[in-house]
Amino acid sequence: MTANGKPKFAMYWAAACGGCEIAVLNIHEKILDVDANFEVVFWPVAMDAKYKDVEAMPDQSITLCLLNGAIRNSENQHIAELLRRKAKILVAFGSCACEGGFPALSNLTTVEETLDTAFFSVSTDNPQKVLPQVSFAAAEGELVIPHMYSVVKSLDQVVPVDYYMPGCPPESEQIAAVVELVIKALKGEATLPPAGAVIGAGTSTVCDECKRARNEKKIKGFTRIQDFRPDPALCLLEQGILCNGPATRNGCTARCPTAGVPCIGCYGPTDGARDFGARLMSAVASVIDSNDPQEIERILDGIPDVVGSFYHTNLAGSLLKASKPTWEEEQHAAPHN
Amino acid sequence: MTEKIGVYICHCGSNIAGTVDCPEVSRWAAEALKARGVVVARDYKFMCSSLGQELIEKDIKELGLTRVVVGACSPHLHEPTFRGACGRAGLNPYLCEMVSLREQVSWVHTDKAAATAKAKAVVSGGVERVIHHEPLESLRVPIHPATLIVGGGIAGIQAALEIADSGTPVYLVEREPSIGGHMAQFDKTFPTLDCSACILTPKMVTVGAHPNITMLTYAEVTNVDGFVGNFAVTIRQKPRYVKADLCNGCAVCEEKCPKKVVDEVFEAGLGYRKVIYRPFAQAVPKYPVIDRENCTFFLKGTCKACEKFCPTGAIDFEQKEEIITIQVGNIILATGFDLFDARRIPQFGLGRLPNVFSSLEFERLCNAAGPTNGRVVMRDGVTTPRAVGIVHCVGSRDKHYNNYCSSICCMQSLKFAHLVEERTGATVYNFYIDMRTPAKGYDEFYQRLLEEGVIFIRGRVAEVTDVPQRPEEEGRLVVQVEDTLIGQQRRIPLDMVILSAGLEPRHDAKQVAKMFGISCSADGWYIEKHPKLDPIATMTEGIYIAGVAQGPKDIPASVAQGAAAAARVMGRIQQKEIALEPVRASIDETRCSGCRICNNMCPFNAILYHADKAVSEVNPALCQGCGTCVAACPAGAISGTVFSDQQVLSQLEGLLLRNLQPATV
Amino acid sequence: MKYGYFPGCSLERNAAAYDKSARAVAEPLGMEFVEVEDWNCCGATEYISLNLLASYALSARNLAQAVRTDGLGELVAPCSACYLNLTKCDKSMRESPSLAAKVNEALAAGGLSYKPGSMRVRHLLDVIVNDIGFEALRAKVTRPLTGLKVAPFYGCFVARPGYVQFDDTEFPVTLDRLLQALGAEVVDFPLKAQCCGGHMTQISEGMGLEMIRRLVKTADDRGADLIVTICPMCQLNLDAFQGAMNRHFGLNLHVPVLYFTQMMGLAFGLDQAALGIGSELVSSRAALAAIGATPEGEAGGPPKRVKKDDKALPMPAPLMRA
Amino acid sequence: MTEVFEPVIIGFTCNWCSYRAADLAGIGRMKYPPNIRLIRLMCSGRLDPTFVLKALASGADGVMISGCHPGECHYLEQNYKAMRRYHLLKRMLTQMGVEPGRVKLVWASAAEGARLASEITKMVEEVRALGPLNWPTAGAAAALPEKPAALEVPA
Repeated sequence: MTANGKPKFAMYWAAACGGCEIAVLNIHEKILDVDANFEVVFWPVAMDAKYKDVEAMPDQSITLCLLNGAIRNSENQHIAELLRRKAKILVAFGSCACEGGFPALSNLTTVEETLDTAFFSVSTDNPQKVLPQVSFAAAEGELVIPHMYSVVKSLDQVVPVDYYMPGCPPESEQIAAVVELVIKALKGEATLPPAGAVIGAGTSTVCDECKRARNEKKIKGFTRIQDFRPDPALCLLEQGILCNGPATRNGCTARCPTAGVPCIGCYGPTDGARDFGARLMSAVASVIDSNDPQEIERILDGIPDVVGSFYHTNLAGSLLKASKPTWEEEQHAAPHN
Repeated sequence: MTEKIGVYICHCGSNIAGTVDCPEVSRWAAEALKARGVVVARDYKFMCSSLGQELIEKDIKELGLTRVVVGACSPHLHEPTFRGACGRAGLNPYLCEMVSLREQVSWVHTDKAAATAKAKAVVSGGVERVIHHEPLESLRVPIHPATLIVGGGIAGIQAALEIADSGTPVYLVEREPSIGGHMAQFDKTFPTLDCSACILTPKMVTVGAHPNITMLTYAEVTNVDGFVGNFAVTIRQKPRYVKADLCNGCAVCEEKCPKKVVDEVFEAGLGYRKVIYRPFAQAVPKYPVIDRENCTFFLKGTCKACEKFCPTGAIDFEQKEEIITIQVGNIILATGFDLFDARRIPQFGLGRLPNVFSSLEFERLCNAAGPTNGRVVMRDGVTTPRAVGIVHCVGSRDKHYNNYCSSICCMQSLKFAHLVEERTGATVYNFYIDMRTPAKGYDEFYQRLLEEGVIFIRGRVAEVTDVPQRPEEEGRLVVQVEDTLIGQQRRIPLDMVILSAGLEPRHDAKQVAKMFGISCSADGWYIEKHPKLDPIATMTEGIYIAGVAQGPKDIPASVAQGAAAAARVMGRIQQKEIALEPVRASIDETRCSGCRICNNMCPFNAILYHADKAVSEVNPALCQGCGTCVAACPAGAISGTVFSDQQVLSQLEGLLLRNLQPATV
Repeated sequence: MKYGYFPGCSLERNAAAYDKSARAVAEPLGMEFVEVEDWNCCGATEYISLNLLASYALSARNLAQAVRTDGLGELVAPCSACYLNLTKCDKSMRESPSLAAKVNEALAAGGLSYKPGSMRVRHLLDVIVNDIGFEALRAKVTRPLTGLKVAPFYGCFVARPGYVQFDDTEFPVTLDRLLQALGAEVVDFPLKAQCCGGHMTQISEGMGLEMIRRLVKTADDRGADLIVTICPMCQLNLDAFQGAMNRHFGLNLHVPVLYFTQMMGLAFGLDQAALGIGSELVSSRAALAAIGATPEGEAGGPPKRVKKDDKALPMPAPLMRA
Repeated sequence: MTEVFEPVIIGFTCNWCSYRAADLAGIGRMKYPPNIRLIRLMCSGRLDPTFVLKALASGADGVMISGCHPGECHYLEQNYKAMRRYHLLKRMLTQMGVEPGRVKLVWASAAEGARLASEITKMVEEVRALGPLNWPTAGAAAALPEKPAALEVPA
């Protein structure tokens, strides 16, 4: 308990884009409530702090910790474990922390391939062909950077998590609501949902909040929004656009479909689904309008990247999690991990 | 772990114990699966015996079991038995899971160690699954008292009469203008040689006059909805152009009709009929039909001779086809057979050589009411043959056509031989592969023909030709055959050849089967529920099969099957309602977002979409429990009883032994 | 369409007309024949019964050469005997690896080898009927064979169960349909798949001539102006020995025997000389005069059976006609 | 290593055809390797790709999906849905680097016990040749605290 008697708040950014942080700031004046009700002890994006300060804190001393980003390297895991020790309530915040998010799509490739793309492909001007090493013997002594994992993991795959708050990023309204709830709970005016619950989201799927007209579905072919002008009032899936809405937990007010782009499933599966992509595949395949193997194959050719399309933000949370080669690399890397 | 699970391993004598170490399996279950809630595991010689069942009941009562797993034969055999045992002991029957250790383990594997290991996995799968079972009540469906019988042949007629006599309504649908089927085309029936018409027509008349039978002839079923107890059947009544209520069956119209066409159906193409016609004199119903394709009035707009001469003004050229919808509780399919088209074997000459006849042609030829009034003559209509050959197994027992034995051809051929001999005194040759005369009085008939001097040549006929090689063959037919009893090629000069063609499934049997939701064997015959113990029921509740549609058989067998099917249906109607497996899907409204992906998943239209609430709902009355929508729902909002995600996924863990503590594998 | 082409000995000598006409009709139908380099005799009809391995080696060598000549994978043999021998060889080698090994051992002597199944052997009739098709044929017909009554004669080589797939082996019909497509009237010829006698005339003359008599007599009885064949052996027997047969039985039959490719050429309006017509011994001039004599429409379809009187019973229409 | 690898294959069967085919194989005492363990569904249309992924992720080396022949579904047309899902699932698995031979769709009517037995034998050998899949089941969620962390309300 601190001098000002306020419960402590922490937020951390693992393998992520930073969007989650912005989303928190996006709650506008509610951010003042956060400040009014919490003492922010650790929030690298917002204020300066050192890991050792956190290590110095007594265990369980942080009341609420929002951790966003996937676990991509040894540092991510180290801090996740640290904050788990220090925090009472650890929230997997955003798609990456919940199910790996976009970073987890690299579970389709090995670290070698990933580094190769990052440092040697056209995207990087690297004439000396420099590739960062895990350790470097400098005059001052050995410098070490975090060790990169082959398989990107979700937060709950390295530490126990109390709550999941999905979204890429989570909707600011939802964040505000959650913050309010926690504050109420602190005042004993509300009770928190059971551990392991998904907070800041609904129980059905995006279609619930989508205004587009829906009919019985029959898909004769898949296409993409850049290829034609979709009917603005009609369900995108019915127009052959692979919209993840039907399988995705609601709570985002169907922003993407409303704006005319297909849902990418960032709010993850509903309680009824164990594997987001499998569910979505089952549903989408079921409404393919053909009983002829050749024609079915032809129709499926319209989905060039199956895993990318059905596990856009959920691969780490899926049953298989990573491709066979990636797992093999991970297992060989395992010992010195 | 809150459940108390009992595991029971059956030896089935040595059937299972011979390959699976049953005591070891139960010992293992008690130990390794203790943590999963197994409180008792026993093995016993015959679990299905009353003693075995008592074992289970006793444990349920004394140990307070809340779940039961039985490892024995296939659930398709004894699931009801063990569910019954649980029920008697006060445990909801659906909290019992049966796993197959016999059909799917001991009988198909040889290595005892491996089989025992698999048995353990299978039991462990059952245990994990049963934990997630929920108490269920079987669905009770009322049985509509009316019955639909498709096909007015002898099997259908028999079934119709049996049921109608028991006092419940019957709809008898027949494609042709009259009931009677193939039997009405025959002259004599083997082996007794009693006149086919004489024994059939009385039954036909009774059907026509029966207060409980609604006859729909010249009509076809076009659609079937619903399920056992309550089918909604759509029937297309083709226009007869004759008013049934006015026609008195005097047949003047038939007499006066100026146009004659070859009768391809009843006369098997051997005789002619008028364009307004009854297939045969004793047709039931008595009123005729106008064959629109050939009617001069419909073709040219003039004639109307029938109308002019009809004393009761029953002719109605305006008549339109009618769509009738009926509700029935049970359906019997007695759709019969098509005769194998012997023209498909060109070297036998049917269609090329005038004096080669198909068996059905010959039936008409020797029929007293046929085109020649029963005179056995050659195609010219006058000449009496001096030598006649009968070829058996035409299109049967032949890998080019049908592998099966058509079962009636031998007896039919013997009957032909007798009739030819009796009516023409001609020399008769039978060319056969094997002589098959298994039923009552059949072989005696064969003996009789041997005494009558009919010649039997054992061998497959190579060809029937009109190309002579020797003077005595000039201008005659010649059968080239290998006589396998003397081991020689022979050429037999003949005047007439009869091809004893086999029986084939109706050309549209597959579509019909699909419409009624049953399936056909590779040969195309309707598949019965069990080849020995349930030859008249099908996999689809409420649909029964009778007669040749189920497989080649003779008249007595067809009659027996018709009656058997009727008895089964009557039993059902007596019970008034039927218990069905409560395997059903249901949608959790709070989780359904109305995405409508499931909407066209259901072939039984059990899923309806409520636009107002924007949610879908499953109608349990129509749901057949296939679970396709459950798997298709992207939100996981649809759950299926007995085969829930939880149950299947847990069984998986069990089968893969992921449930053992600590996790092995 | 491109095919490997195996003429075989006969087509270089007695059946030169067959070779000529085959190549002549190939062109308008857009078929290109690539003749197998340095091919040899297929072993003809008897050899296989004398020395199995040697005769298979002979055929296998041709197959190996065919593979070497062109990678087409499809080899057309107009001669039914060659067709059957090559097919048999490939099939037997496929079914018996030990035989294949022995045969390849023999081929190795000539620096060759043949992988069973790598060459699909096809009869010219098969290719024309199934690859080109009747529609394409009809389209090429400029002078329909209307009014010409022909007896289609397949011979026994293309009626061997287990070896021949392109037609019914009991009662083939492809040639019937082809001739109908050309406008000819096909008579019901029940002996169409029987043996022509092969070399029987050299072994037992009486028997050989009897077999020929049956065929020619039946064709004549059925009112055929011509017998149309697809096999040099059949043509040779029915044509070259027709005179001897007539003398032997004191008959005076005159039924010319032509190849189906010659009939096609005629229908396509090609010049008779270019088709080798006239090289047959039983002259076809008189018969061919009939072409175009009768007006359109009368020809084609099965002969109508006249009812003797109103007592006659109707009979089923034949199935196997086009 | 000298000892032969014994794969574990999970077979999903349809109550009306392939499960009965399996029974028939038993009744006919046809032999096939004990490496397959069957799960009964009411229809191949019930097959949720999740089941297949779960099997592979839980230690199975292969999965056989079996149902009635196209056009012969007991529920009229549901096996077509299974077929559509299978085609999509195969593409996903290929992308995940799972060998095609590990997941198979087999049609077997109630009468085809022999066919099912031989298909199973074939598949066991194929998967044996592919070797163990042993998909790492790492990352299973760690145990959570029994109840939500009690909040200490500041005085």
